[in-house]
Amino acid sequence: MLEVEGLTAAYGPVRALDDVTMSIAPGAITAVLGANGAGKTTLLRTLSGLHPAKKGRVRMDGTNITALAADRIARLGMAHVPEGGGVLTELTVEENLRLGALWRKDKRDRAKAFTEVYELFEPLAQRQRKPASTLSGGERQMLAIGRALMGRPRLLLLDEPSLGLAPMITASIMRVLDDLRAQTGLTVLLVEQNARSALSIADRGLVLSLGRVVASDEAKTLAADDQLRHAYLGF
Amino acid sequence: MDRFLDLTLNGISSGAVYAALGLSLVIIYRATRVVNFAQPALALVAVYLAYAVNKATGNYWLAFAVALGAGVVMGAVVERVLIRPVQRKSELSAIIVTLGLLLVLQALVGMIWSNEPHAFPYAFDFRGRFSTNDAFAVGLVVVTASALLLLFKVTPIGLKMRASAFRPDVARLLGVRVGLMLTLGWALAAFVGSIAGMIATAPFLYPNVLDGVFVYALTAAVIGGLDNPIGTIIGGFVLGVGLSYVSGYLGPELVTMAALAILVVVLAVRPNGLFGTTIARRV
Amino acid sequence: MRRSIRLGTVLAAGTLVLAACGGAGETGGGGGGKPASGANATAGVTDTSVVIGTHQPLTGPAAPGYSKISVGAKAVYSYINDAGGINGRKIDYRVEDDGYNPAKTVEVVKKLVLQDKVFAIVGGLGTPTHSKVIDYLNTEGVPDLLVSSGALMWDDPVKHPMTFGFQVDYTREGKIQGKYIKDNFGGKKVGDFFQNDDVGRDAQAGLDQFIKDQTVSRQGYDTANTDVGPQISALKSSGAEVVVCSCIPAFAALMILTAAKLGYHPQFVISSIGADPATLSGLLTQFAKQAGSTVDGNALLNGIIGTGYLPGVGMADDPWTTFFKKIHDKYIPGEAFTDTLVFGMAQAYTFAQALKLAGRDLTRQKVVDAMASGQIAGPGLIPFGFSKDSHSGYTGALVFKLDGKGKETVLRQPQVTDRGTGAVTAATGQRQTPDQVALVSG
Amino acid sequence: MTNAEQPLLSVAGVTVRFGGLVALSDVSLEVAPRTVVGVIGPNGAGKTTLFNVVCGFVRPKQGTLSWRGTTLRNHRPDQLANLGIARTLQGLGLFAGLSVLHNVMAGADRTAKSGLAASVLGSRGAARGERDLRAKAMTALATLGIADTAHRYPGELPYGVQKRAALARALAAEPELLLLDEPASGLSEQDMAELVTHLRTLREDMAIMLVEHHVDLVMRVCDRVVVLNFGEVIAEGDPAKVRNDPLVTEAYLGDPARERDSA
Amino acid sequence: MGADTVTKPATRTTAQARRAIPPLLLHLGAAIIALVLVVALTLATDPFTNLRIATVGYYVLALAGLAVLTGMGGQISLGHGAFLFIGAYTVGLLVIHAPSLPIWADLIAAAVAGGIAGLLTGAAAARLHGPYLAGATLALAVGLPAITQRFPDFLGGSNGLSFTVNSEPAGLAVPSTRWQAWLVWLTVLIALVLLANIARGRLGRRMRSVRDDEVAASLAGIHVGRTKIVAFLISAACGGLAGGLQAFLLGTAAPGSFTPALSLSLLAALVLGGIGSLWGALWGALALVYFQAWAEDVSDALQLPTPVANNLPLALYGVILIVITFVAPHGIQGGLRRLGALAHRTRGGNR
Repeated sequence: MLEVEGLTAAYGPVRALDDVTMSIAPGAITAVLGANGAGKTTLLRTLSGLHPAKKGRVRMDGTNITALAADRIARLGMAHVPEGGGVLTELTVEENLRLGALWRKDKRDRAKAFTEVYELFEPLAQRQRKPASTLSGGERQMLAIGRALMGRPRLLLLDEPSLGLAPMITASIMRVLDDLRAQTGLTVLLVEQNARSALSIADRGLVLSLGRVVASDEAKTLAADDQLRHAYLGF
Repeated sequence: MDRFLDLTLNGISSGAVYAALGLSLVIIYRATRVVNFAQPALALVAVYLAYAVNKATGNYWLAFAVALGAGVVMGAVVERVLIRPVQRKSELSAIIVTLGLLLVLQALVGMIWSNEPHAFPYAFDFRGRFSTNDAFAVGLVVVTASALLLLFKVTPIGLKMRASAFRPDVARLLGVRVGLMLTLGWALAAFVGSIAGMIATAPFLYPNVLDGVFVYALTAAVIGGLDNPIGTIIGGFVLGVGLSYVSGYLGPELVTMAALAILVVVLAVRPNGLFGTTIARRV
Repeated sequence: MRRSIRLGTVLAAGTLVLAACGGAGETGGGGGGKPASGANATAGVTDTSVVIGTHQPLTGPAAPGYSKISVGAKAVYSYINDAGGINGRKIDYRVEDDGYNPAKTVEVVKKLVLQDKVFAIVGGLGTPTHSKVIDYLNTEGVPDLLVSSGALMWDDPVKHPMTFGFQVDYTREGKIQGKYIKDNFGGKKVGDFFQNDDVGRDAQAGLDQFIKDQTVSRQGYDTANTDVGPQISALKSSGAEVVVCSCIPAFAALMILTAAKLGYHPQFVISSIGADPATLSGLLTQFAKQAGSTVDGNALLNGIIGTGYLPGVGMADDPWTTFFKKIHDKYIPGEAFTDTLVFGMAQAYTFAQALKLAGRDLTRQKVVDAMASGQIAGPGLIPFGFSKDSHSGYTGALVFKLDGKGKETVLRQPQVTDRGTGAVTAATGQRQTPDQVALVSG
Repeated sequence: MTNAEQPLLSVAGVTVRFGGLVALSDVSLEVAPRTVVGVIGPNGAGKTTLFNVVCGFVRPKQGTLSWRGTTLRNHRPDQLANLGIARTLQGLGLFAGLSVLHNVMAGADRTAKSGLAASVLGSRGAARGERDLRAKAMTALATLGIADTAHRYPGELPYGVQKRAALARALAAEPELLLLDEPASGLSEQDMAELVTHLRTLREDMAIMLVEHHVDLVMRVCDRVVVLNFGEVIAEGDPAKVRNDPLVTEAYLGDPARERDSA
Repeated sequence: MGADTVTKPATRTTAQARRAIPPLLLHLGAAIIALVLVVALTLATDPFTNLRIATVGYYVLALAGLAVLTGMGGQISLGHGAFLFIGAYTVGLLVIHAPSLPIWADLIAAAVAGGIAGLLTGAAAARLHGPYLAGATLALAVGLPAITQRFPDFLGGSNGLSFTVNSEPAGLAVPSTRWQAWLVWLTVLIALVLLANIARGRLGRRMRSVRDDEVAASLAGIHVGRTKIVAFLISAACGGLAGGLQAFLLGTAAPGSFTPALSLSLLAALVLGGIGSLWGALWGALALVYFQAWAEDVSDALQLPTPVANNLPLALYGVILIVITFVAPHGIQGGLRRLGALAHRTRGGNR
């Protein structure tokens, strides 16, 4: 699905990603873990084309997407939900969702996508016309994910979906992801601070530290590795 | 009472111009966070083209169409060629580029058509307290503004433009070609600017004709809140009527000072304009 | 270390105090007053040429309306130079753009005097601008001839011996307008629409001598504000039947249009600076052709009364108009033939006359003496006031009526008066034709 | 409080709302001189808001703040800095247009002895004042081992070094209370170890309050730990006590029920 | 600077020695050298060039003031001309109504008047950001000069004031433009010494901190609002003094000289010169004075049709502004610095 080779990215002289190599199998959920500043967000931003890669290569389904613009990559089927969700608070819930599927031609399918998302995230259905600014944190996160799903992505990048959410809500979001993966074969790359909760639904985990991959393994193996958790995950 | 009515009507028609040009500034500001000082010059070029077409063909509406078309093209070209490369550098860079463009375009117009005034026609009969032409100007501005707001509000392209303006990065992630939307924003703005120029310029056309209008339009936009189109339109009309009263009751020499005073009072109470959104800084 | 800081401070302060020995506003020691004539008496003059300069608003807010004056002047100088020049000297005319910015005026005039070493400044334009250089030119002993402004201050031979006016001053013109109105529209309500600077104030002083009791409303306009709606509507509601306009062409046109807009049709009386029929009709007649409007621009001009002191383009039979038209057709056929062009041409021609009178053995004093000799008749309809004791330009005006086709009919023959409370009388003396003046054999 | 000494800072019953969102709810805590207090909690728990309240960027809806027993009202950030509270920012907040040295000198500004007028006149006193500030700044930089970067600009330096420069700037203000917002984020293992050493030295001279994700670091250096979740203090005490609090584990590790599910 | 440095032990490096010198002495030394250069230059050139040199002088001061506000303080002002207006009228009115005051007192009054106006503007503007500040200051530039129309008797209406300033000491026999150039530059250099002290000292650092990060600055104990107001005050005082010098030099104060176009061209010239340093003000002032003259000469020489010739200088200036923004975003001074760094590096490489 996604192959990353020697990816390096920097902010000015500060190297944020250092020679990252990884691959993601279709239909898998991969958790990206690491302390604040480890480069998790930069990894997602570089993959989705928001941040330029300095070196290295990214392929999605065999297509080299390294130098493509973010909107092109999005239209190729990669959806990136940025940290905090990136909900446009000036727009209504429905407008936000509409925005997620605007590039898709098939109108009927778009209508279907609306129904599906509203089914998936019930609270959104009740507030279609409300400005997104009136939503609670959890609802915003739902909206952000729902909006990403409107484009029927093949690969979903999620940046800290649990940020500021109660564990219950986080859990329900995780459950939705798990179901989606099972139903549609959606591939997910999940950045999480909350390591244990992420590893609990992930198939694989990837640990970043100072922009480098320091561990990559089955989720269960990682979860069991106390030393690793201690060193990189802070608990 | 009669006089009051006269002044009010007079103010409404000048307010329409401030509102339209102010709106064009706001569209650009919203899209690219640049105050476009070249906006009056773009409108000026469009109007001079209309002047030339009208003179050659005698067809006012063809001239009008040419002005609008020229506006769209110029807006798009300026965004692509001049603004995009410097926009990220600094706030000042973009300001200086638009100032430079203002000088170049005004000079260019003077070179081609000389600095002498030319008669420039009204669209309709201008006679009457609130003439057909006044009604046309005010109506055109209101219709254009409504159409624009509708465009922003309900059409997919408007949705994309709004998204690109509010959160360009997020818009990109949702497959929106943000660059294209910004260009489109400039083109639309210059389109509205051309409309403002067409109604502001008559009866006389000369290179500095829009300078004063621009200052009031910017004032209107600042009063209304630079990222709020509706606020700006309200600001434009309020300013037009207010300044008309000042000119009529207190004297025309006080108009510029009155504009300053209004601005100071508004900004003292609301630093982001009457209808502007306060962006809280994250610590 | 501390001592050296103090030393530095003391030094700086000392130098400043040195600069401070006199009050800044007191004229003394090095200050103005004494003309430096003699030293530079023939600056800018060679055997074959004479360099003169002027400052004009070629760009900026005042350019519309004025940027063509120097074009007309240039055409006349070309005509003269092609005919061999004056007393064997060709005239090298340097035009500097001051953008109507007084600070810039000072700079460009000093450039003309110090760097280009002009012999004289001719036709410097504008009251706010030229008033800033008049002292300098007189101190330096540079002839400052035919200032393009109707302000009163150019006529002060004692304080400003090198300066001569050109236009009829606003007060004289106001008196002539006032008298005409009193004689012909006695008892009618008069409104006054004026530029809110010395143009308006000086004119009012003249008007008030005759029609103060008739005046019902005074509305000033500001050149920075082209929206004159509030002012015209005030005149309308005051019931004024006659409106005097002491204004420049653009605002005369705005006034006419705005009045038409409001359905207000008083008798307009426009002073010479604004009553340029060619410019006005150039601005107004276009309205005949435009979409949506049935207004005939010519009709708007019809019946407007103006005052003037130069043969206008509307007086096609005038020998001077014919003469200038010939020069126009030869040298600047691309330009519209307007009173603005004629203004520049007449001014240039008048200067050339003074130059010729000054003789082959040219000095600055000689040209000043020639100006004051009383022998300059010029193309104007009115005699100049130039003499030893007066440096005022045209001393009066005639009153004419526009017929809307760009033609002027004289309503009252040339009148002259003074700038005080003297009577308005008919002008006397014979006006010369171009052939009689025969400046050059062209 | 067992500590007999008067607390430097006390926060009592502070509540903050942003629109409908409750960011802090009835939070109380105290910081005694020369102690290290750690504030932990999941992302969005209100830690930074707490700091913002202390610094005066956010005005609480309810509750009071006192410094050495004096209640503070309507205080501005700069006033607090002048009382002796220094703070680092989560996102560095270095002045990009100033060299590292001048960044730190700006931090020391409040300690300057010469007046601003003197600096305009460029007098000898101003020169001496600048020299003092420079010396202070250099000391702060040297303490953190980055004196060699004094004349570089922040943008040219690695993240870890910038982080130290920001800390040096806070130290140069000679604070009595140092607020550190995520001091360990983005630091390498080695950097972090050094940070622990620095913090231990610093607490000899001042009180420290830190917000940190890296719980392990918090446990290593703090005397007391306050745990926030959803704007509320859910646990407080010495590190050992907090570590074993089930509420804390839940907050950090998510729903224990889910935990069991996946295990 | 001599006496003091000589007594220092010879082992100290020059850098260390320089650091020990109080800023005043250092800047005063530089100013004295600059003044000597200016005097030499005026002696070597004709009276009109002397006038141009003096003109450059007051523009340098105006731009330096703007550099403090916009470059150092990060506040964009499109209304700096308003402060020049105030300064020019202060000098004009004092020369006319208080003729016995010496010129230096008039100039101090101009600076004070400008400063007070700046204080008020700054207090009103401290809460405004970016384009709102730009809009408000532009309105100031448009609105303030209109006050002359309201008080035509006192302020001369649109004609403004004209006056002759007497400043030359009785015994001094130099051409007046030369004397004027000296006095202008002496004043400018004194002001620049103070500005350089500010730029190098605590106050400058405070302003830059506020410019770069208001939050971090307030955490360092710096009062953000007050610092912004002080920046406005200093900047406006310089503007007032520059306007006063213009009035002194040209003997005029008229609203037509202080149009918004002036304010905009000041900002443009500063960006052209390089906004970050006081040197930028010098390059900007030179560009402002000499570029236009050059462009006019070019258009005269080209024998173009009148409308083209009239407008060519404006067009060229506009093109230069755009080109500079593209190729040298940090202005001339930034470009020079980059060249200097490059030369340094090449030299280092050769060694």
